[in-house]
This record gives sequence, structure tokens and C-alpha cells, in this order.
Amino acid sequence: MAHIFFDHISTTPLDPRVYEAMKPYFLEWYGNPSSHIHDQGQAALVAVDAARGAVAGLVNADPREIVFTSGATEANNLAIKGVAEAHAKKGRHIIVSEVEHFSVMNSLLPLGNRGYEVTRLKVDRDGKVDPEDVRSEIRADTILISVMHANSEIGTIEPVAEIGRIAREREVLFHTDATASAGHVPLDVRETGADLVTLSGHNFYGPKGAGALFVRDGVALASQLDGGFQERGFRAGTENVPAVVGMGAAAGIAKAEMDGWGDRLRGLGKRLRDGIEATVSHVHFTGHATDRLPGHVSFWVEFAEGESLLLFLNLRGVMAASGSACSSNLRGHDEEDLVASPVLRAIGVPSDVCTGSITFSMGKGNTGEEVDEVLGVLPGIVRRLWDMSPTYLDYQKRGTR
Amino acid sequence: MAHIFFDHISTTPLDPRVYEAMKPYFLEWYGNPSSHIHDQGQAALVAVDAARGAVAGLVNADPREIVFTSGATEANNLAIKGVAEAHAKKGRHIIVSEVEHFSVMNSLLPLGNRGYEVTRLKVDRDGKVDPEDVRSEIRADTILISVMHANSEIGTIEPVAEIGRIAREREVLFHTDATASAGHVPLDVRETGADLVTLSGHNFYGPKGAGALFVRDGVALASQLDGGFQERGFRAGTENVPAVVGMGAAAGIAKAEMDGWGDRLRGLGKRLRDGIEATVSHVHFTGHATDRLPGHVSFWVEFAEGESLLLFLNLRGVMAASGSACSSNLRGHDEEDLVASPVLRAIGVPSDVCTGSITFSMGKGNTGEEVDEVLGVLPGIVRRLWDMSPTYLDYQKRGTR
Amino acid sequence: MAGPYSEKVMDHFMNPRNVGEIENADGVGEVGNPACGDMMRLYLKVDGGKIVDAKFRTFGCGAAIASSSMLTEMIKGKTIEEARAITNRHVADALDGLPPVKIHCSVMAEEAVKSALEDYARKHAG
Amino acid sequence: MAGPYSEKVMDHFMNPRNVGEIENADGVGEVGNPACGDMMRLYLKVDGGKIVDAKFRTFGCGAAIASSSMLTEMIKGKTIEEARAITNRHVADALDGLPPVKIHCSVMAEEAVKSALEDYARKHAG
Ligand SMILES: Cc1ncc(COP(=O)(O)O)c(C=O)c1O
Ligand SMILES: Cc1ncc(COP(=O)(O)O)c(C=O)c1O
Repeated sequence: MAHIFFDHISTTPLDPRVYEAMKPYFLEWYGNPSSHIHDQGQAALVAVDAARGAVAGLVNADPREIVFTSGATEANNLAIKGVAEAHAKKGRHIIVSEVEHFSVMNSLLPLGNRGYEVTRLKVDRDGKVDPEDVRSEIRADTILISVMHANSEIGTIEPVAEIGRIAREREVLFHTDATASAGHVPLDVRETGADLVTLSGHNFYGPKGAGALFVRDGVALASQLDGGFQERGFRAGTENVPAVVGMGAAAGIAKAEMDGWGDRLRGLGKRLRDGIEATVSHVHFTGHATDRLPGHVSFWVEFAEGESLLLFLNLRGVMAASGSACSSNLRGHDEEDLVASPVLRAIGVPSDVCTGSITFSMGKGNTGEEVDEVLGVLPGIVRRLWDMSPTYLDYQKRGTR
Repeated sequence: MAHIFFDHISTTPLDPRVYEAMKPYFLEWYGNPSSHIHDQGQAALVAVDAARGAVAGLVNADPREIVFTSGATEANNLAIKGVAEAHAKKGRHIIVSEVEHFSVMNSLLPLGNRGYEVTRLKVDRDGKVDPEDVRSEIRADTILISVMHANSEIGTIEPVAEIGRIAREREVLFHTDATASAGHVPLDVRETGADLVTLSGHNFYGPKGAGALFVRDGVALASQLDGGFQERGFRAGTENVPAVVGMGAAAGIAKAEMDGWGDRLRGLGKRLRDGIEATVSHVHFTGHATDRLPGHVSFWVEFAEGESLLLFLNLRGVMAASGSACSSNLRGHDEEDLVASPVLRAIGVPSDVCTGSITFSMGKGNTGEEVDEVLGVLPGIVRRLWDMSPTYLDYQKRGTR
Repeated sequence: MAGPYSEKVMDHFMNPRNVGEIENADGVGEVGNPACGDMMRLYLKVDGGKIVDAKFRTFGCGAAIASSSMLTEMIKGKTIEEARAITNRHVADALDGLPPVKIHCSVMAEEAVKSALEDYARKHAG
Repeated sequence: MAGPYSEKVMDHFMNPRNVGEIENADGVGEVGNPACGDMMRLYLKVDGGKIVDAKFRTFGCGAAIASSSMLTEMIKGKTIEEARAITNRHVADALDGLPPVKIHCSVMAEEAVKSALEDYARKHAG
């Protein structure tokens, strides 16, 4: 059967070259970088610092500005809670967009009990924040603006450079969650004017278990994982050496190759989108038409439910996502954990149809043949679900929705 | 040159069988467990849950009671801060021993600003907590007792079962940091009466990047990493699948084999200790003579400084630690970061000599020949440092310290 | 590869039994709401106090479709009393279980049959 | 394997120059404290306003031993004024740098020579 992975927003396959780079740090050089007084520890420390340089290089940062974490969730928690804690004297007002990932949104929750106020910026139909809204929401006690670089669910790239400019002008710290975009589209922390940037290794062909927070030199931040003196005091805990090495290798590869990937993936994205448009009716594409992640095609289909679409696609060897991974999480305690996608609601998708969303996210390994194969199976699957659906029946009888 | 790793308290070499278990989850099964609607995600989820079962099996827990984290530091932070936050209504008093790791001690620091009070229990000359001290320090507003299972620096195993009994009697939650002991000596969470136990994969021949917190069913705990709905809401963030799988494999191996390792290591430990005693004068062994980690030999030498000892040992291919890895950390900003070991101070080692401490921690791969080789080089190194030392000179001239 | 669902669920999802409508059904039940992600419509044909035919149309997830399909299989041939006694637990068990977050789909099935039987009772009360 | 220290530091650590005592030294300086992990004792032989010999004993880390060794090399043959002008920076630079946490070892070297020269001045004041 086919094995077509179109779910790169959830994670990406490890690049074999990255794996090769990691290998020596499993069996041979297993040292703890804190024990750098001896050869094993020293080898680990040197490897971590080389990776730090490579990750810094990806976003034009100084190596000293890279704080390794266990992943994007931890980096987002550190950015939000770390700034909130360190700047509480200046104020307790934080501005975010309403399409941020749960790891930003939920980091704000514990702050609510401590007197922090949050302004959630509306987005337009394409999922974009209006930088002028940022400007008008800034108050004297605003300490942080957090707007993501790219949205994983609908692919839209936010105007972070404009937001960064406003943040700098008004002397408010600016964090951007670049989990979905880093390593895929260029991101220069100097040009963006970001003070804090979240990066995730496993989202650009690196390993799970390594993320990073760019922390502009001089930005005060309260550590959220307390313990030993690793990561210059910003993040305690023995470094995950192989994963950090892998993230460094992935950063180096992405820097060198992402322009090429991007061009190819934009082509595949167009081919997929055009094909869907031509073969499936009642389809509504989501996100910005051009300012979007390469290879990312997202839409919703009327009269069909997303999970069923995904299950049938998977039965044909096609792996995709419906909205954020979270919203199709079957591991919750009860149905309360099956939240409708806040992103789709934010862009105005009617709630009775937003459960029918699909996100196809392609990666550098995908091919035109795979696109064609997906286009070959999708219409039949949609038809099958329509034929089972009472809402589609009613629509046909009434000739209207 | 020799390559003798006697620093297993800082980290352990990965067991090749563990690496084999991890391998399929790098290039082949790279899915995100949250995307379990498709085959890639499902494979990841199944693997994580199998690992959960294996880790639970190591300490006689239910799989539902295992929360995977990025490591021991995170598990300790989650235990301390998570209980503090979730039980603030009951009280704000926490009891710890004064020999806890920095990741427990420093987790208490941010709580200080929020009205929490901490009682630090004294230890005896062997580094042991007296359970009766625990009993007498419990107050109506005590919400947590945290006493480590084994101390990595001096090897002493604490009387956790007695402390657990007192904690249960008085209905106070009990956390034990088993980073140094789990997978090396038996630990049954039911017998110990612990409500929370910290486990660390890379400390028992598993990979870096995976730790776990045992959370007894029903114990309320506030998540410290907020985001998606992973780990039953206790810990957000995409699971580090290969590392978690590796920790599971390491747990299974440890459960089956640790008794054998322990016996061998106790033998090697005795050989090393006896040899040092016979060949080096002015040596003082630290920690409990019998209630200690197998293969763990710790001591301090008068008139010699620890870092110099380690450097010379490393030049002879022998890798060891001086006190906690932290206290020999050369990565700090300034000398304030070179803290004298709080553990050695706690057991009454005079501060002018505690810089001369050495911890040899052997692992299952070490041999008797390696012990003999270390015994062959140590006396000469000590002599060399003495010959350079003004304090040794004075001692010899005065014939007294 | 084991999926998030049992083999039974996947079988009924992939090959749902009794999809369709019954013209001039004796009872029709509709529960759920597309806004909540699931909507189930159940048609019954009743003869001599027995359910002689059942068909459904469902908009929803894998569990919703499988629960609908399993329900129709379970009630066909049953008396009205027997059908009324069916609980969500019976449906879920017949499917070899459902993930906790999907239990509500079996609840929907239970509600659908109750609702269709009420409709039948209302229509045949006079 | 590159260690935490420069090759220069390691060279002076492994093969320290001028370890020992000078009987009837013209100046002796002692700085540091074993409780802080480092103690340095410096002996000077002065002749015609020049340091003609220097020896040391040091208890301490790699950087402390290397700084002591380097210092003795640097001051031998220097005039008292030249030796007094030596700063911790000179010592650290001569060692191709020290980790930030170890800068205090070079400071100790600077203090040791100043202390030994003061001792010399005191002894030879009258
Ligand atoms: C935009 C964004 N930020 C953060 C995260 C969290 O990443 P992780 O689960 O790897 O920690 C995700 C994951 O999907 C994401 O899409
Ligand atoms: C007793 C103890 N607890 C916790 C830790 C922290 O472990 P990690 O750095 O792997 O997070 C250590 C590390 O040395 C330790 O010895």
C-alpha cells in the first residue's frame, strides 16, 4: 500500500544525514556536558556548542542567544512565563493573537491567577493579524507581544516584521513562535526584530526532543526549569546531546537547502490545490493564498467530517491532519477534550462545518506522483461520506444548504 | 590510552540493546503520537504506551501513573512546583533534606516569593536523614516531603520506606528523587509509600531526553508545561518518541538484570575502596558504608584539590567526578558559579578540604582490571599534587595539620 | 497497524451496514448536531411490534458511523421493548469498546433509537 | 580531545615550571585560602633590583597551578618595577585565556607577586 506522509505539520521525517550526525552520541560519546572536565563530557560539550552555532546560524542569531529546550512547547512556556515573571514590575499585560498554538495560549492560563491580563488579537479571514491592531492594543503596562510566525493549521504567515517594528518602537518585547516555519522559510531574528523566537527540531527534519528559544542578548527571562547551571542559567537539566546535535545538523541542512525545498513545495502545493479544486465540490480553502507555508494545503469540505476523512485517507495510505493535532486527540478523558479548532473559528468557518477540515502538509520528500495519488483517492472518499450524511441528503433535496 | 569511565552518576553509556530498540523510531516510524489517526502517529503512540508499561514495571506502578518528561530535572520541577501549586489551599509548607539535588532545591526558590516555607532536614555524617526528624517537622500546613532515594555525590541510600510510612500516616504527600538509584537498586513505589518518584532514563543505561515522574493515581498536580493534551494533561509537548522507547527498553533490561549488576558492582566497589585505603594516606571516605549505591566510592583527600585530581586522572584515561557535576562547572559566568558542594558541607566535611573530593561511580560495563588500573595511577597523582601543595608542605614541617 | 479503534469499529466504519433511508418510515429519530461534529438520523420500519428494518445516515467521526451501523444491526428483529432497553454500553461493548472521548457516539446511538421509537409511538398513538 | 583549558594551560598544568621553595627567599607572598579551593605561595630571589629566581607551591585547580607556573616564568629576569606591573590579564593572555569562572586564578597570580614584592620591600626597607 502507499505510504504518503502529508502531515509534516505534526512532525517531519528525520533526515538520514541528521541521523548520521547524531549516531556517535549514542554509544560512543555518551558523556554529560556538565562533566566536561573529562574527555566524555568534553566531547558532549563541544558537540552541544557546535549545534548551538548551527541553530544560531539558521536564524542569524549569536550562539549565546540560543537556549536549548526539550521542544517547542517548552520554549513557548519559557518565553511566555519567563517574560511574565521577569517583567512583572513593569507590567502585567500581554498581547497574543487568537490563533496561537495551545502551548502559548495555555501558558497564559496560570498567569491569570497572578493578575496578568491578556489581549487576544482578532485575525482576518485569511488568519492574519493586522499590525495596526497590535499598535493600538499596546498599553503602558504591556510587557510582551506574542504572534506566531506561521500557523500550522491553515499555513498563513503572519506579518512578524511589521509587528516587530512596532514592538521595538514601543519598547515592548516581541516573541514569535516559529515552530511551523523555521527551516522552511527564511527567518532572520535581526530583520524580524523579535526578542524571543521558538524553534523546534522535529519540525524541520531534525529529531524530537530538541527545541530552542532564541533570547536576544540582554533580555531578562526567568528560568522555568530550575536546577543545575546549564544553558547559562535559562534552562536546567542535562542536555539531550544526540537530539541537540541532530537539531544543529538539521539547522545546517535547512539553511543550505530550504530555498530549493520551498520552490519545489510551492509547486506541489499548487498542483494539489488546483487538483482538489477541479475534482471536489463544496471545498473551501483556508489560510492566505500566497503568504503561506510551502507545500501546505488546507481546506474544509461541506457535509463531511474530518476524522472520517482522515481514517479513509489513512486506509488508502495517505496520512494527513484535521485541524490542529490536538483537536483530533482521541486520548482525552472525555469529549470535552475534543475541542473544535479555535483557529478555524477565528477565521470565521461556521462551526457546523469546521469539523470537516483537512490539512495536507507536504515535505521535501514528497513527490508529484504522491500528489496525483492523493488526488486520485480524495474525491471518492468525500463522495462516500456524503452518501452517508444526512446533511448532504437534505441539501440535495432542498437544493440549498 | 585507557578509557575508563568511572562517572556513571553523571550519565551512563547507552546499552546497545536500548539503542537497537530506539532505532526504528528515527527514520522509519517518525510519527507524532498525537496524530494517531494515521499509521505513523499510531505506531508512535503504541510505542510510547509500551514504554510506559515497561517503566511502570520497573517500580511496580500502574502505566497510568507514569508521566514522561524530558528528564529528571523536569520531573523534579513538576513534582515540587506541581504539588505546591495544586495544594496551596491546604498549606504552603514543604520539607526537604539538605542533600537534595539542585533541581529540587532550586525548584523551591520561586515558591519563596509566593509565601511557601521550606524546612531543610539535617543529615548525619553518613548523609542520612533521620525519619523521626521528618515526623517532628510535619505541621498542619505541610503539603510535601521530598527526600531523595540515593545521593549521587556520596552514594548514601536514604530510609525512604520509613519516611513514606510517616508521610502516609500523617497524610502528607511524599516525593523521592530516584534519579541516581532507579534501575540500580530495587524500588517499589507501593512498598516505599511514595506518591511521586523521579526517574531518569540516561542514568540507567537509557537515553538522554527521557525521564519520568511516577504520580500515584489520584494525586493532584499542576502541569508545569502547558499546551496540548499529552501525558493525560500533566505534561504538554510532543513526546520524544525514540528517547521514551529507549527509556522503556532500559527499564525492562534493568528490571531483569540489576540484581546481577548490583552484586558485581558491590564487589568492584569493595576492591576499589580497599585498594585506595591501602595505597593512599589522608583519605576520608564519604557516605554510608553499606547503605549505598553499588559500585560507588566517594572520598576526599587532604592537601589535594578535586579538579586537579580529575584533570590528572583524565590524562591517564580515567573519568570521574568531583562532588556534584555542578560544583565543577566551568561554564559559569564567574566564580560565584563554582559553589562548594552543599552535600559535603552537610555531612560536615571541613570547607578547606571539601574541594578535594572524588566520586568514582562504576557501571555494569566496568571491570576488575579497570579498578586495578585506577588503583595504579591514583597514588602517583595524589603524590604529585601534594608535592606542589603549600598546605602539605606545612603539614610535613609541622608534623600536624 | 492497530488503529485508534478496535477492529470491530473499523469493520463497521469501512463497511457500514444499513446506510440509507426508508421511504415512509414508521419512526424517524434524529440526534446530534453537525456543529458538535456528529449527527445521526435513524429510520425504522415496524411490523407486529417488531423492528423489521432499520437504516441510518450519519455525519460524524469513525465512532459515530460505526455506532450507527452496529445499532441498526442490533435492533433489527428486536421488539420495541427490547430495542428500547438498548443502552450506549451495549453498543460500545458490541464494538469491542470505544476510546473514552468517543463514548458519546454510543450515547448518540442509544438516543437515536429512543427518539425514533418515540416518533413511532407518536405516529401510531391515534 | 580539546579540554576545558587551552593547550598552554594544560602544558603548564602537566609540567609546571619552578615548583618548589627558595631557602632564605628575599620575598614570599601567599594568597588565597584552601577553603576557597586555591592557595598560592610564591618565593622570590632578588638581586640588583631584578628577580633572579622564582618558585611556587600551589594548592588548587588546573588554572591555579598553570597561572602560578606561568607567573614564575614571566617574572624571572624582570626588574621589580616590571614585575609589579604584571596584571592578571597578562597572565591569562600568556596562557591563551582562561574560562570566565577561572579568571580569579590569574588574579591570584597577580596578587601573589605583589604580595611577595611587598614582603621583599618590607624586609629590605631598613
Ligand atoms: C505553532 C506550534 N507551536 C508549538 C507547537 C508545539 O510543539 P511540540 O509539541 O513539538 O512541543 C506546535 C505543535 O504542533 C505548533 O504547531
Ligand atoms: C539526584 C539527582 N537528581 C536529579 C538530577 C538531574 O538530572 P538531569 O540533569 O538528568 O535532569 C541529578 C543529576 O545529576 C541527580 O543526581
